[in-house]
Amino acid sequence: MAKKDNLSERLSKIDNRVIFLLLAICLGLPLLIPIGLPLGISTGTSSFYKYVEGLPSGSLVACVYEISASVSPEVYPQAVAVTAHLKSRNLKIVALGFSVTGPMFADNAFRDVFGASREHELYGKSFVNLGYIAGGEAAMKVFATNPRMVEKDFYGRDTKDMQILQEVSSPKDFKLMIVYSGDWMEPYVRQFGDPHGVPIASGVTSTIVPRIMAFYPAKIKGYLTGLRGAAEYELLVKRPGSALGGMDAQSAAHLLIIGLVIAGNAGYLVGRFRRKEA
Amino acid sequence: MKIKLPLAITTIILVLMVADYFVKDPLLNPLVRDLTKAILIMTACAVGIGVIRLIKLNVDRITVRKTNRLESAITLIAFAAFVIVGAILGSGHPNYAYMFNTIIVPLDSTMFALSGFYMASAAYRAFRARSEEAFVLLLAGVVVMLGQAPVGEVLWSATPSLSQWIMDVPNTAGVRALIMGIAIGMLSLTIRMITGHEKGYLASGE
Amino acid sequence: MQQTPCGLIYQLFTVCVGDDLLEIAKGTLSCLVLLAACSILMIIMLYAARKGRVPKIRKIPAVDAIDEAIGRATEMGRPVHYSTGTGDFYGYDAMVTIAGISVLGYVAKKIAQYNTPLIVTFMSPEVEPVVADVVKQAYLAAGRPDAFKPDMIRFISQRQFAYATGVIGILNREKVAANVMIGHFMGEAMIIAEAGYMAGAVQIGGTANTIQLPFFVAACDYTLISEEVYAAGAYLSKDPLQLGAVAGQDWARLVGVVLIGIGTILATLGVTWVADILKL
Amino acid sequence: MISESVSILISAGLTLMAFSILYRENRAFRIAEYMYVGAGTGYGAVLSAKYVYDNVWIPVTKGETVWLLPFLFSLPLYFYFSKRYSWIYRIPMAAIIGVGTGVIVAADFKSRFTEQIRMTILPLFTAKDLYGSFNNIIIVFGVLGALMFFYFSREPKGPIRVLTTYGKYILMASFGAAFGQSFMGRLSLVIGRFQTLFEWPAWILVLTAFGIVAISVMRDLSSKKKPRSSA
Repeated sequence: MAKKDNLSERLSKIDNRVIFLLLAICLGLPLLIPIGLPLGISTGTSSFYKYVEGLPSGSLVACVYEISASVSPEVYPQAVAVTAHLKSRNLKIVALGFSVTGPMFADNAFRDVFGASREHELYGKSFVNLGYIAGGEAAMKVFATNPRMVEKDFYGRDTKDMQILQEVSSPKDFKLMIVYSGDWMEPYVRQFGDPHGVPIASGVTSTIVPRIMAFYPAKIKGYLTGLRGAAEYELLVKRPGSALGGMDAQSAAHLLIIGLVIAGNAGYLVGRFRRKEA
Repeated sequence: MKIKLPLAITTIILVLMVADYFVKDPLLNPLVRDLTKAILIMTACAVGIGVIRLIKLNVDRITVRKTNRLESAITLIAFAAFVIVGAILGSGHPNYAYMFNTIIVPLDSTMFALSGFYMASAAYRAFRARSEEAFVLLLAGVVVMLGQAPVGEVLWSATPSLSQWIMDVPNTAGVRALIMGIAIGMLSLTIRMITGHEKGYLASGE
Repeated sequence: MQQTPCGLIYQLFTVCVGDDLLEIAKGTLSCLVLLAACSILMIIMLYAARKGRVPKIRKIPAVDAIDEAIGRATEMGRPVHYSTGTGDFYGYDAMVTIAGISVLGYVAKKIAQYNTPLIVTFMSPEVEPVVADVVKQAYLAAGRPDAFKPDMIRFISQRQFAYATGVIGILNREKVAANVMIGHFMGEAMIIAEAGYMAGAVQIGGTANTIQLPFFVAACDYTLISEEVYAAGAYLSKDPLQLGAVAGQDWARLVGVVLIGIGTILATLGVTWVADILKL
Repeated sequence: MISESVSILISAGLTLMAFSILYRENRAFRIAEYMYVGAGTGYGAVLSAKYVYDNVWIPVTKGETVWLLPFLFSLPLYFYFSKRYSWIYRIPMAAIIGVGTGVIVAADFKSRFTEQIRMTILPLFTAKDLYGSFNNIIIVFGVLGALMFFYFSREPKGPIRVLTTYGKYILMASFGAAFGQSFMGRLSLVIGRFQTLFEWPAWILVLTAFGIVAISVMRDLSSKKKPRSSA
């Protein structure tokens, strides 16, 4: 009897430092060893994945990188997972950006997935980084009429002789356009989706998603929501990475908190019940 | 004189500023715009007060009171390093950015990250069904917490939509009432300041 | 716009005041009218109090707890820490900071009587002269000007989290018995409050930042919720005129309640005038 | 490359020193704290000086000498350090407070009062949208109840009391919800810190720190020192 009382007392008075230690373990371990805790796949992610799966091998895909440092923690892991999927499906990737910092992240993503970017033997054949195209939406419009407008790629090489660009003559040659962004999607729908019928898929921060819903699924074929979308995509392409580790850590930490709250309440209620009885 | 003059200055400026918001006037609007900029310059100049106090406190600790001398020396060295390098190189120089990114940024984000740990322990204590109100707090807190996390949907598929409902409906109502209360409270404080009855911010004694 | 009731009201207004006399900025008319109405109500209550009609104000438990906390610190012979937060005198945080300083005046006076150690911290350097002055005057008013020490007032750093780090250090090293935080708080609210709990202090928190308020509710023993922060200074001063202005707050509140009530009833019947007028 | 490793090591060290407060106040945390305070204040001072340089000195060299005035007018603030004339600081301070509060009073009243009233005026019943009507009822009475909950000059009675009790629950629900909503974001910050700690040279420090913490925990337990955290 006395021992049980002791337990309820203990449950309702766990020392803060024990909580901190447990939380540190819950957050730290999954980062080192991703365990793959269950994760529901949301509709936006699964339709994105299915659309890419449905593309014939060897199709051209345009990847627009509008990533800046502030949105990169959420969006960059998406880009890595998607690029890995495109690579495994043997699709050809044309990366470009209408914002200054974007193409740098494209370069990073190529290094993460292919192991190298411009040094790679397939550079210019299976994938290319066209770099930054200045001019905002006006530039998009020009690019949409003439996708071969870019003469030098991100590394300053001539694009004329590149095999991959020989296959592009109009925006219709892109079987899919993927936009990674922390900003709105309307310009891409206006310049590529509506006039040329280019299917668009997007990877965005979680705050942008409500605005995308207006275009889904008619004009935007699929969307990834923040770090969570990245984790779901990593799960689908079976390539556990930083996002999945982060999600595992989040799940573990939340389960811990729920457990602690339940323990605290149980201890408290049992203690109160006993005190009333006595 | 010592109290009335500052009070009068505050009152006159306050009334001018409020009038500026409502009235389009070719004389008043630019005046208030310049005044606002001038005040920002003045507050930037006030940083010297903090600097003088910081140096005095730490020099005192080293020379007079002889407590925590090592720590105070560290403060002074770090302060001097940032001021001197900043003054010589300018605040935009890459080496200055390197110092900033190596010392200040990790501490900024670590201290902010501490709140993750502290939230866990605070939630453990606060989310306890001591009373009916506390139970409502617990319920809303746990549901929204789970609605955000990936594991919530796995435990119960309705969690995200329920959590969204709590955010959109009861939370909206609560926050809106709080915000309106703040507006009323601020107005009351302003009225007290304009009529000169709230002197707390100008030394309540006297 | 011309044919709606709002348009007519706006036209009427410009006719009365005259186009060339005053040009009211677009979209601020309804705000001006409400602001004027609420201000007049508050001023009436304020001067009614001067004529002897002192309103009764209900108890605010969190504010009453301040005395209790000071008492505890005195018994234990350990210091009271008072923070006016990370606000400065510009913009949204200015009013809350002033409200916090107003409460500080009372706390300092009380502490001066008991001879309990006091530590005051704040983030922005320009707040320092005001805070120091208020505390000094409080000690003077309590008849113990010699007990005021300049190092009670501690500037730590104007960088947000450096300030929070310094406060955590003070709470732990100086064995603070009571931690009162009234003012503008941002991301550091949770850190300071929980560190104060771990250091074993009784805590009273108050802020008007609705995002940070839940953290104070969770970690502090008592919390001043938004509006109570602004009323706290007047409540503690027991100055009838200030209490009158607080009672005036209730009239402004009723203006809001009545507008929402009437507007909602009309909107349910399909009439949206009230909302339209508020758009002016 | 060397500078990068040094940077990673220093920032990881500072991160660990700051995290050590979670166990208890100690010398490592104190060193990080004092360094942070000095560095943060120094950096802030440089930024303020730059602001003054950009907004006073540069316009003055271009002939707009009027911007010298705010600089001169801010000097009386420093009378605060004088014993005899310290009240002079109140004059520029009164101007600062007047502008600083005046700049928001009216705009704030519009966005926080007028606009909130307008947004709360919702139809309580629409036949087409019963779910929406239900939500509207909760919102409208929630706002009214929570507003009346703060009523200062009278204790609530009768039907008003029912309304304020409902308002109190709404407030509690909104506190709980806001708390729960920010939890995941704050955890992401911790994850971000952990990820930098697991980078190459940094994890050596992590292992060292583990050792130190383990030793001090064992020492604390063996000496049966009562944990300071128990309030």
